[in-house]
Amino acid sequence: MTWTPRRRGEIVKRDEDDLTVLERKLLVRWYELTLDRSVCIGCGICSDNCPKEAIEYTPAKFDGIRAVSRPRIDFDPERCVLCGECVSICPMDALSMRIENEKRVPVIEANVFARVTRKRW
Amino acid sequence: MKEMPEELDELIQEKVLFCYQCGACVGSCPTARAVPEYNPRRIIEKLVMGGWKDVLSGSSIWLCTLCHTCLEVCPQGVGLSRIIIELRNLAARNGVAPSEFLRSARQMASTGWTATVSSSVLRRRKQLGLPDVETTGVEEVRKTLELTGLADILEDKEG
Amino acid sequence: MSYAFFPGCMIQLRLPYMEQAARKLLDLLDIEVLEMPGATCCGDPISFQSLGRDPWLAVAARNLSIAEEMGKDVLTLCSGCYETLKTANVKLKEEKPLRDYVNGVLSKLGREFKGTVEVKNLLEALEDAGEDKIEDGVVRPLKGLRVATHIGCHLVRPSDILGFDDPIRPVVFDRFVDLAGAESVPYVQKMLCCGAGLRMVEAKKSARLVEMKLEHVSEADADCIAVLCPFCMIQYDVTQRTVKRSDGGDFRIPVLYYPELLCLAMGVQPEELGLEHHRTSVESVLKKLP
Amino acid sequence: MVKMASEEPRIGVYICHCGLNIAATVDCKRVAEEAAKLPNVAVAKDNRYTCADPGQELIKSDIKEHNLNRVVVASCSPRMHETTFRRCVESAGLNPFLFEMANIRELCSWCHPHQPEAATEKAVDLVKMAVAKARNLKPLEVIKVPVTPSALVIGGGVAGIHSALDLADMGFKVYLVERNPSIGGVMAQLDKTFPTLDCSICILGPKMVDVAQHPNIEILSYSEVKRVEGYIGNFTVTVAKKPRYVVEDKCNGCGECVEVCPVEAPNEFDEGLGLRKAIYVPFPQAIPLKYTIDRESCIDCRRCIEACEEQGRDAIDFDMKEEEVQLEVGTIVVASGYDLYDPINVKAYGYGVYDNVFTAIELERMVNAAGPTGGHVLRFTDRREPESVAFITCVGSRDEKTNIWCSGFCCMYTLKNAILLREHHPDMRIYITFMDMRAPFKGYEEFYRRAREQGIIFLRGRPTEIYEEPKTGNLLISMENPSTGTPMDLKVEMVVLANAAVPSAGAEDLARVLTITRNKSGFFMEAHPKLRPIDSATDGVFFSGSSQGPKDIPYSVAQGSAAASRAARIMTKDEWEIEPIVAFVDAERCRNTRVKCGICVSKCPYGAITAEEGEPAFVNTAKCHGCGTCVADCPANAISQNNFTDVQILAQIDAALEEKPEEKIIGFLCNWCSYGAADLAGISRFKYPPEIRVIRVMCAGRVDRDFVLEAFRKGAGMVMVSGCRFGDCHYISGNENAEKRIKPLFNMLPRFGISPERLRLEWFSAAEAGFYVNLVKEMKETLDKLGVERIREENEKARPFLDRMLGDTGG
Repeated sequence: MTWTPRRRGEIVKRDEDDLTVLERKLLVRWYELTLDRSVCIGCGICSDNCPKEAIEYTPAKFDGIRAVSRPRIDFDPERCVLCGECVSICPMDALSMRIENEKRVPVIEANVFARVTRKRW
Repeated sequence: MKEMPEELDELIQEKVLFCYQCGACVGSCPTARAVPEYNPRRIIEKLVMGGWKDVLSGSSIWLCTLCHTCLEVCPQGVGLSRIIIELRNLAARNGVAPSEFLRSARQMASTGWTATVSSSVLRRRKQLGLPDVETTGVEEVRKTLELTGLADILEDKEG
Repeated sequence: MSYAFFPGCMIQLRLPYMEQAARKLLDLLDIEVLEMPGATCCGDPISFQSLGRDPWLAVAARNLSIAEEMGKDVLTLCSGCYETLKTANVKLKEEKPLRDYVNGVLSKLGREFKGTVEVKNLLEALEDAGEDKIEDGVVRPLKGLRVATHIGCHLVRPSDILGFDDPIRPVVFDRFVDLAGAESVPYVQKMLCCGAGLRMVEAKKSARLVEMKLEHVSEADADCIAVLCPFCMIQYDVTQRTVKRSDGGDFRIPVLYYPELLCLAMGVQPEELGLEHHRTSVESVLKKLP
Repeated sequence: MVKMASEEPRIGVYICHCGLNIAATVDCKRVAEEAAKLPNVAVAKDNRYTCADPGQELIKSDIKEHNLNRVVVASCSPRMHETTFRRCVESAGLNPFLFEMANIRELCSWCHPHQPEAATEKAVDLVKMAVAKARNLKPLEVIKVPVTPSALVIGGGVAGIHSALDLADMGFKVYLVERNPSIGGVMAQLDKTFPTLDCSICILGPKMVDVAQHPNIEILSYSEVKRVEGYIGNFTVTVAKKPRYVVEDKCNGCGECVEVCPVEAPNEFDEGLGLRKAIYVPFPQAIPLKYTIDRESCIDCRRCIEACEEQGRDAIDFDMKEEEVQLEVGTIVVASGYDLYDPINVKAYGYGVYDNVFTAIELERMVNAAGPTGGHVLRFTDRREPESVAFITCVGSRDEKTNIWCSGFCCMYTLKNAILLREHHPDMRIYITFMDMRAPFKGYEEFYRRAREQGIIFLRGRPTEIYEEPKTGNLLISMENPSTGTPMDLKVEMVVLANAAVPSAGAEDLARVLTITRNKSGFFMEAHPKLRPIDSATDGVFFSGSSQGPKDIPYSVAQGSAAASRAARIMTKDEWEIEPIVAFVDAERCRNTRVKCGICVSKCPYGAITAEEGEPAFVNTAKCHGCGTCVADCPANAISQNNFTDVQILAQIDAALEEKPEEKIIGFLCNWCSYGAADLAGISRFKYPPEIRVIRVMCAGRVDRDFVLEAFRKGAGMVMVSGCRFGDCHYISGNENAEKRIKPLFNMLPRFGISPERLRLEWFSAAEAGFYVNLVKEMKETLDKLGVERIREENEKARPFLDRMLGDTGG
């Protein structure tokens, strides 16, 4: 561990094997947004629909017709607000969110959806 | 030493007198952890109270490991570890220095190294394929010590 | 990149296996090291500086003048040498009266301190070589190895002179340990001095500091201690046995020189490093290697 | 004005005995006789007390009888009685600025009691100098500016609230600008207040409501001051209102929008320990109770719009833009408060890495029943109430590596927090580490005793560092054990840091906008630390609360009211008078009409000068403070300062050096510091060599290089230029400009053949009489060492150079 001070409420990203976790710990509430890379197929729908543009999408790289790398998504912890939009629309269930260790998704609970949808194509 | 050396007086005026006696230097002092009688704050306190002779002739200043933690944490910039070095320099010039320190310096004067050379290590170096340790600088080091007056300190003690 | 190489007498004459590992690592990273003809002991920041600051600076300046003649920055391995040479370099560059005095002495030897080179420690040299390069070279990440880093006082303090990393909560060493795929673990009294400076006059009490350190390290479930300085190495590797003998506890915590760890991660075979010369066995670490 | 100037001067000179204060040393009769011989002197008299009624009557009747048009009084310091005599001559129908004083008491009789002859000689010289200046005096008119009876208060904390309420109650219109969505400041965040343990929001809340309901107060929340133009009585202020995306007039604070908002964000008001929604009010008692949308967190779902519409309102507007408003005010009260030092910088204590290390303000939020934990103090790592807590004081305070000042109130709030914890947790082990416990005001020491009574453990010392036990989250505080003198690792379950109070982040910008100064720490600098603690260096701008230095609540409230009364003092008048010692430009001479110059613009510390391209420079007299820096630096001699013109000062120099110049020291002393020190030396009866002849200027910035050279040309033995210490200049930076200008002379003089040690450039405060005395002694020693012969030779050699350089410095 290197010495990395954090602000209260700051969202922290960490990688654990196949999992990428965004974590926000407050004294009163803990949030966890998890991406399971072994499940993610890299469709990028989450990236297109993220209202905060907090998910970066890297398309697959090809050498001719052979894919040399898989498509990939990654989080920007400075932009994410943990609304759960991405979780609600992930077709593969590769994303999950826990609040206080309970499976919960804020946008589903509030029954709202972000207005902004960007198209990659 | 009857009169306080000028350097020490200057040091007290410019640094020592600022000490808050907060003990931040003690909290993480490695020597104080190992040697309960040793208290760096009290060295400063003694200097403030005029006890410089005791400090210079005593053994406590020679216990500091010079880890410089006190220097970094002092809120008043007293710079305790640097003061210790100055005090040691003054004491050494007045013929007070532990034999271990002098031995190490003499070792350097005679071989150019502070570490002792042992044949077994030289052999091991060969085994590992490391280059020979050359010692062509000894003469120059000896001269440096003479020119800077350190040789006198080393000799005094021997005589 | 090439440097004037200053392993220091403690490593050269007491712990050659450290020199061996360092040379291996530098070689792997294409960092060329050149011998310094006529180099001696740096000046020793403890015993020598204590007896006379001016002679100490003069001896250091003499060593620096050799590197200046070579036109190369100095690469030190031992943290003591780093403090001495860097202090002399900074002070003599900054303070003209001091430089005039020292050059007065050096002129009698036909030498001069010009202030034309820099003094670097091993981590600085690695930083300059590029962390990408190291990352690429790590073929056998030390995954799962819990490392308690001990940076060593003279690498980071006094910070106003050395200016390398934070003097109270440094980060660079831990970052490099993580870079080797290992995990640098937090532990209590991480910055506690190894006590080498006390060893000369109070060997027994200095061993008490070693014992304290080992207690905290084992409390943190670390697999080994990583060091950068030969004095810390002697304290933790050799004195650990003294501690054991005097009923202070039997810790058996391996102590590794960082280049040894990184070499292992870069695929160097343990046999090539002379690891058997450690007084405290490093077997448990080797067993954990992937 | 023209008529008076063209008249031949007829000067009356009055030498005061001041009882025996002057007469015991100085032969006043002789001084009067000598004065009578001077050209243009119509009458010269000595009397016992010139400042007493008979003395003043004599002057008045002489003015009529002898048709005097200038008056010189040689008595005490002008800092003492200048105003008295000005009023006296005015009542006799003379313009008050046709009066000049010679200080023969503080600067002469009191300092040279053992050298009566030399003192008399010096008094003659001082009178001669005053007469020379008087001969060149011009009548001046006091400048009057109109006053707008409204005030701007910057900052809505407890200090700003009190300034605003007091001013509004006095009938003035007040604009209260607050950067945050609600007024209330730090006090609104606190749980209880020391030493009475009143609930903080319970006593502040009603005051906030008063502000909201006061007909004379207009709150501009979520707004910042961008620009300030104008001068005392007539400021034009531009305020930027940040978009809160909620129309204030339409929002009634019902809070339906919050219910539907899906996004939670850390609540700043709770220091990031608790949560708020993306649409929020910071706390329930917020004033104004209007919602704000944090667009950083908002996901644009717009459910709030629907919810608001359902309530029959239409308050939410996502297209809102930043808006600028202009305010016309007569005075400004700065109550911008303070920030808390970021404890992450104090790495040794581990804040930000060790989760159970908290700051005091975080603890305040925790112990507050309305706070994120409902009043429970919880560890971060396991949300358990700690069994032991250590409070550490002076975090980032009294430390030369961070901030050297004492933040003043941390000892007290630490005591308060410890007592609050003790009340809720009788079994908790509570420690307070301290370097010095500072509890100096009413009821504070008693409060400290109360903490001791309650079994709180006080450990004297500064912790070196803190380590966290990785497995338990417990904290080990390394510090000296005060009882044994050995290091200890004090194990506690929670640490609370009292982090320093530092200047607020916006202080630098605000200082620039208002042209006010800050001290080395960055807090705003008052006009005088003792006697004008509320006034800024800019007339019409006042300080309230912690923006001027850390203050607790009672002190902030007192200062808030004080600032209101200082501001009202101006606004109760229709017009405000300004001293006419200002600078003015001779449009004919100004270079700016021909080439781009603007040196004066860059030198003016108050932004009082403008120089449009092709136009002569123009001094806004209402903004000018009369330091004279621009005058001295003008390359074309186009600027002059009323009552301190080149002609007047050169006349003083020449008069002083008429006889035996090489034995004399000419001293240019600034009115505020060095002249003050010279006065103090007199009052303290310090003795020093009488060779010095002092010329008073308002600021060292006024001292032209030519003045020094002219003194040497006229044969002076030594010259001193002095002013306030750096950072203390009463004109912000006049002394720095003086240094830039005078310092090169040390290299220049040797080239003319003049020893550089004959010039001294020194900075000292009005309190440093000893410094001044030693300086004069040193200069006298130098003078003696060089010897009259050598000085004469040097001057002889330099004269051709100086003649050529100075040419016709007639002003």
